[in-house]
Amino acid sequence: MTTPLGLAAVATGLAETGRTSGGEATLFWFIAPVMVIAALGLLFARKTVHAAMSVVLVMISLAILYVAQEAPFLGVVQVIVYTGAVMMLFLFVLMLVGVDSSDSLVETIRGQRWIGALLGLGLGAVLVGVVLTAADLAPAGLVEANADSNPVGVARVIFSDYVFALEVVGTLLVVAALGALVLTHRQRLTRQVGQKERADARIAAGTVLTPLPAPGVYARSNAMDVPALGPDGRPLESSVPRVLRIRGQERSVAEVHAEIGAEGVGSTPPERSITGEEEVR
Amino acid sequence: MMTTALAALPLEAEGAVAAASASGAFSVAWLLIALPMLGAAVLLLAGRRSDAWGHWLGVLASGSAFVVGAVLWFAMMGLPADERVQDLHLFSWIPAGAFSLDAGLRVDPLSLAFVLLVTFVGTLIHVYSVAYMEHDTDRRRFFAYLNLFVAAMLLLVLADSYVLLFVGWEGVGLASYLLIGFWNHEMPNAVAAKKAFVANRVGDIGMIVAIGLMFATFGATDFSSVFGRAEGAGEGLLTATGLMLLLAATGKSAQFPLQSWLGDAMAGPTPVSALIHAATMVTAGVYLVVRSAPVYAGAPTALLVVAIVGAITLLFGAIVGCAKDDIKKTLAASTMSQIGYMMLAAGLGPIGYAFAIFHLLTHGFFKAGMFLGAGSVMHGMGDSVDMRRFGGLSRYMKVTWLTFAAGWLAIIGFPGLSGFWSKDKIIESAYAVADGEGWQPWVFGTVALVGAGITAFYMSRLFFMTFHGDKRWSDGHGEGPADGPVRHPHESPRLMTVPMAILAVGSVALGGILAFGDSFVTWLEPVTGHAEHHEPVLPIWLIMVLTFVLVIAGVFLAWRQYAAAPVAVVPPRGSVLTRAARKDLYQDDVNEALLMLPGQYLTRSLVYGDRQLVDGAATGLARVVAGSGEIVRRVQNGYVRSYASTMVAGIVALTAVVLAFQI
Amino acid sequence: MTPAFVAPEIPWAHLLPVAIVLVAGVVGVLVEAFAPQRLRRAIQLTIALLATAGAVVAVAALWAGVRDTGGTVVLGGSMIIDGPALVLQGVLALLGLVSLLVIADRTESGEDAFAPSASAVPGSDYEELARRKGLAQTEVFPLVLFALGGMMIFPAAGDLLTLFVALEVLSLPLYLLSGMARRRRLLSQEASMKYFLLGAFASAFFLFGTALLYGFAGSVRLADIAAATSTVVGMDALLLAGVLLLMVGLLFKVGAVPFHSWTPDVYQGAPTPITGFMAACTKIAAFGAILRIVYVVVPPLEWDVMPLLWAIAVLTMVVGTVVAIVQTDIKRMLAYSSIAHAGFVLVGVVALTSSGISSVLFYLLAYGLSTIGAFAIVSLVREVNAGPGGAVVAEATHVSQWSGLGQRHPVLAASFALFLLSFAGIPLTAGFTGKFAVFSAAVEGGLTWLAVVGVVVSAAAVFFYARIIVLMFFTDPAGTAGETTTVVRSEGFTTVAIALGVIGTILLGVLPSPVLDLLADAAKLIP
Amino acid sequence: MNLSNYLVLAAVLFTIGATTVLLRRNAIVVFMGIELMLNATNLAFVTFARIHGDLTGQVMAFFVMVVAAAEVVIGLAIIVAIFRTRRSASVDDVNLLKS
Repeated sequence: MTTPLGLAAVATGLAETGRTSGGEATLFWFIAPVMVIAALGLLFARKTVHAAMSVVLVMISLAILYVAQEAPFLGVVQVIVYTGAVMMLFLFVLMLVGVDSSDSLVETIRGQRWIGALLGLGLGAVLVGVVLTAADLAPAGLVEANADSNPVGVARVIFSDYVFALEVVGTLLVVAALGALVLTHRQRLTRQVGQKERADARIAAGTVLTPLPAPGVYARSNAMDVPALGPDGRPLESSVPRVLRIRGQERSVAEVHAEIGAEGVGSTPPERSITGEEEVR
Repeated sequence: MMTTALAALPLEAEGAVAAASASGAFSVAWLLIALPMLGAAVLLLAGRRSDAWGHWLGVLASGSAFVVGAVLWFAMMGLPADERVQDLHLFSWIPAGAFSLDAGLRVDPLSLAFVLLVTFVGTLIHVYSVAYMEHDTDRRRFFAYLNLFVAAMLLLVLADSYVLLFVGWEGVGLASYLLIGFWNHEMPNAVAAKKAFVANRVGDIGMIVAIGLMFATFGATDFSSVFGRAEGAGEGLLTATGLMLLLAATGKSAQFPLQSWLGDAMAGPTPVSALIHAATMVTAGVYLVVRSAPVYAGAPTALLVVAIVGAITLLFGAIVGCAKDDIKKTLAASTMSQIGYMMLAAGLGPIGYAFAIFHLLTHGFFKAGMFLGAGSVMHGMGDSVDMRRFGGLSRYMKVTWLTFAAGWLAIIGFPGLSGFWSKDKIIESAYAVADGEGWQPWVFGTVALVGAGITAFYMSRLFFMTFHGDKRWSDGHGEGPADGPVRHPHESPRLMTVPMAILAVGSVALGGILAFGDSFVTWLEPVTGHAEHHEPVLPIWLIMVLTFVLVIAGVFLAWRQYAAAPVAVVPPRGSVLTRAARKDLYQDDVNEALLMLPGQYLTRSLVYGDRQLVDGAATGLARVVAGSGEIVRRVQNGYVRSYASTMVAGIVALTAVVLAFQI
Repeated sequence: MTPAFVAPEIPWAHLLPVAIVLVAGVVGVLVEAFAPQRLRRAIQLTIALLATAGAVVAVAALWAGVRDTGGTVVLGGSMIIDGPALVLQGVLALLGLVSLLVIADRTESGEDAFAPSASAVPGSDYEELARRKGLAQTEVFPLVLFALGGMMIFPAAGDLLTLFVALEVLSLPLYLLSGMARRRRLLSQEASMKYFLLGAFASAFFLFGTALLYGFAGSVRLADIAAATSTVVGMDALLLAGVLLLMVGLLFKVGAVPFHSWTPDVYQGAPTPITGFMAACTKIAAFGAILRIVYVVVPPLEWDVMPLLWAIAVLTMVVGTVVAIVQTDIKRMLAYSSIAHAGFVLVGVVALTSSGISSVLFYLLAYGLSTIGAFAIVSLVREVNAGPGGAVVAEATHVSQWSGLGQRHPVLAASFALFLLSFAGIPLTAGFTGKFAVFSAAVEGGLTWLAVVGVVVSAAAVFFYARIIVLMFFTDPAGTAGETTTVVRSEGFTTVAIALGVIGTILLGVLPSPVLDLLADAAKLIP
Repeated sequence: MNLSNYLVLAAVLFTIGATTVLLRRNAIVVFMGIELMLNATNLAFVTFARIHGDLTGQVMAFFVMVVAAAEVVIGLAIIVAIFRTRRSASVDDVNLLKS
């Protein structure tokens, strides 16, 4: 309760109900250009995230303007609902779709850019022309209506005159929840596979259960691309990383031998000489 | 020149009779439609169970409708002439605001004449079909469709408003497709049904637009209101309405330029050709024009167009008829030509209306008779329709030959027979049109006169080729040419010959009876109004002599070529005209070029962006079509942004317009 | 201090039709959460059918009172239960019931028109598994009920706030439902996205119009705005632009040109039963709101706004008809035809007479019945995979695939032909009566020229409807080796819906007078 | 300062939002444009409420926020569903349905 009241106090400070104070004018002329520029970001930003952030800016500015216009309740709701919920939802989806996605600048529909710009200008001209006719209206101000504080005033109107709309909006929210569920929720159709089942399946498949052996390490050749030798002295193909094998970058033991040459006989020579001709396992 | 029709206006006023509310016998007029409709419903719903007796139920339904019609006729005879237009209100159909639409029937001399024709000829054809369709497993369904047709046709002629008439109009169309396509497992029949469908749709558009125009002009579509208010309406609107009605009539009556479907429609069973494509449905266009007389009274230009269309079709059909070797198609061409006569007569205005209907009635008899005769010949000749393989049948099918001869003499206008009375009157009236001034009487009169001569030629050709001359078929016992197909011609059963005989009697006598003391013209006066007699530009005796000479000449030519001389079984190449006539004077090609091709191009180009069209568009029309297709594609390109742009453009335009007017 | 808050009285009796449907929707959601899976469909279907039937009954129960008193304003003006509103609510509930039959129906292989799991990626293993397990997205039923509830509020809404909320309540479920087709899921998802983006775009304009009207009148109640039109001076621009933007939002919903471009795409992509539901019911609801605004708010502005509506009506009729002629997809063709019908209804709307209201109500009923029936038939005509015993797959929507249908399935094809004839306005069908009613209302309202344009356009429209009929009855099937098009057998709900459509179309064509009389009684809007 | 300045600001923001729909191809950005339009409308409502001394405008704005929240949920769900299918969030890529 305190916050809206406090905001209401700010509001009354800015606006002398109906007529605007100098403070409000300053605020407006500071914030309006910012809003328009931010909104234009929606039109011109290459990256979707930038567009989203500029919309957030517009929405927060709007909240400030609401407070200035004797609507502190709406100001709060604007921040909570729009900036807090709606735009966050947008950002979530952006993350899902790929945060760095950006529009290609090549226009696919011939002439669409000019048509769009022209229509936008036309629409703007018409709408501005229309609202300017309201310039002669004498503002009545909301002092009387906000006498019991703004939230109470709004609540009175909502719960008396528009209670039916409120009830119907309830079903709208149900629809929204149901809709999101329908389009995103996937029922589990197969039995859930637990750790035990996974382990059993692995054993049943008969593959290697332990970690794979490390690649070969020799005194003169310490490399990932040479297979290790098994206890029986044969090279273990699986010890070389799969990537190297696929790329064809592994070396055979024989190649290493050839490289090492005669000096390659270590202090503890192998019990059997390794020729490199052994069958690969 | 145009003044005649206008001068006839006051005649309308004094001649035509205002409608009275139906009472007494006339209040059961709805039975006329209900009985055959009930028959159709029972036959369709009962299904196979009614196979055994269904056809007789169909005959009964049609016959009882005739009885009702006869009763009404007697009742009307008992009324003075000025009470003979009876309106029967059935129910309030669409009570919408200030304009309401009622369903009602109008029983008057005109509709009653049609009722008697339709039910009488219809019943005979039903009887005939019992035998003709005996071996068809779906005979019951066939009778259901026949009954449906009779009901729809009666609705068409009895309706008291254009909207209800349109219902009947569509109904006969529907029944006609069902019957043409009755054997629709055979492809050509389905194609024929399709052709008839398309031609009729073009006509329907005329009908819909005409109804819309009437509705917009008079605020009503029932005959009483429309005719009552037609006098006060502007000529332009009436002309437009008249032309649209004519378009409808050309579609239904196979008149130029929508005539092409009739020949192909002969693919249906022969009784259908007799009932629908000779006696009844195709005359609906003539009925429409005559019924709309008060509209045409204020639209002389439209009336003139009616006459021109009639004249063109008259010659067109006659020329085509000379070259066809298919007996049914020849008869179809002849039908086209004869309806051209009726249309011409209707186009002459008040002096011709009565004769149009007169000829329509006599034609209904003799043409139906000849179609049934043709069916009988086909029945005896293994369903063959090639006249070049007929010949000498008079010995084998005596009754058919005799009845056909009656029809033949009637149609060529042999003095004393039905056709003579009705056709000569039309020729006379054509020479008398427009007060006998200007080019009209000479042109229309001469066309009608020449048409009579050609009619005599091609009908005699048909008659001689079929019943006389050499046998061009083999009887399997060494008689006739060895290469000919083996046939066993035999007379048809009673059920078929009796209806033919009755129609033959009508062909001989009906004209004389109706012409006696101008009784039919007087009978129709409450509807068509009294027409002053106009002197033809030629003396009447001269016209009669000329007609007779031309007819005799036509018959003689045909006799020399097709009865006295051998007929080639393979059609000779023939002259340019013959070849053109065989191909229906290239009407299909013309239609294709005029109607089908642009349609195909339209579809193709708009949907697939036909390269050919875009690249090598030859005509301006094609370019326009291609252009609009391009626009459609560009706007409906599947891009959300473009759609949004359309919306914003609309919004900006709307708002800007409003604001502009505000300032 | 203002006096203590007094809770408003909620007149449940008058809200009953709407309340039944919305509460049933909520119950449906609970069923989703708690009922075992195999029972869900049966329970959902029962609830949905009972709810719509109950709404029809509730409307009937309210009818006598409304006819005698002319209607009531409830909730301080939020809802106006008058003749047109009640009639439209009844029609919507009835057509909703018929639509639900089509939506619920399953083929003999147990597949309905919706994806077994809408969240599955099209073509994925998961989707295939879901299909084989016979999953069903039974959330469809509550979603349809919510949409229907929103639609039923729409024609009765007495203030712009309620109207806006109702607009969203009817739209959001439809956006979702459009994307849930079982077959051709890419198209379906695309339809959903297009519908959503353009719909939200249009409702933003609607909202801005509301703001302008609020700025003009200081209230969002229609009655107050109407009153202000005569008292407030000097701010006509606000009023006019407000009304126009408001109308844009509504005209978007009915698919009037130039706000129509979404219609063909969405109608084509959405699951066919949903297309039928949308085409019929959304249009009815939106026209209900348009009637209220045009007849209550606009009259003082007649000469400013009406000419624009005339132009839109003409454009809509012409564009809908002309473009329909060149379509090759049956659903697209029906979509353009529905655009043309929106134009015809607009002709009745702009008449500004009481017979205009009743004619529009009648037209909507007639059109709705035929439309649901037509789309129901489309949902039954399917493609068959090549080869012997080929599986039945997606709907055969290309018109060439319909050739020869009349020879193999005469009853079905005849029903479709009947609906087409009704669309074309051939006498003895409901469509004719409807066209007659709107055109005569236009003539009565002094708009003879508009009626003439309407007649000419509908005459041209006959051609493309006839084309389909010719194709079905007089053309040989396109495929050579075996059938490639078949009519799928189903549980029979669709058949019931089609039969209802056929009966309604004929009855409203042959004996429309009882209905027309009833509507004439109802044609009075409370300002 | 005249209150119509707020209204002009609202109109400008609304226009920018609408133009975004016409020009941008990323469905999420387009959707944000629509949200901007709704926000602009709210500003107009609040300003008119102040002009008329009537809280209905603020109530309208409140309802718009709630409705917008619901709409965002549905809209983003649809966009995500499409993204999962096509791996693209461009509105131009959903272009199978056309004449």
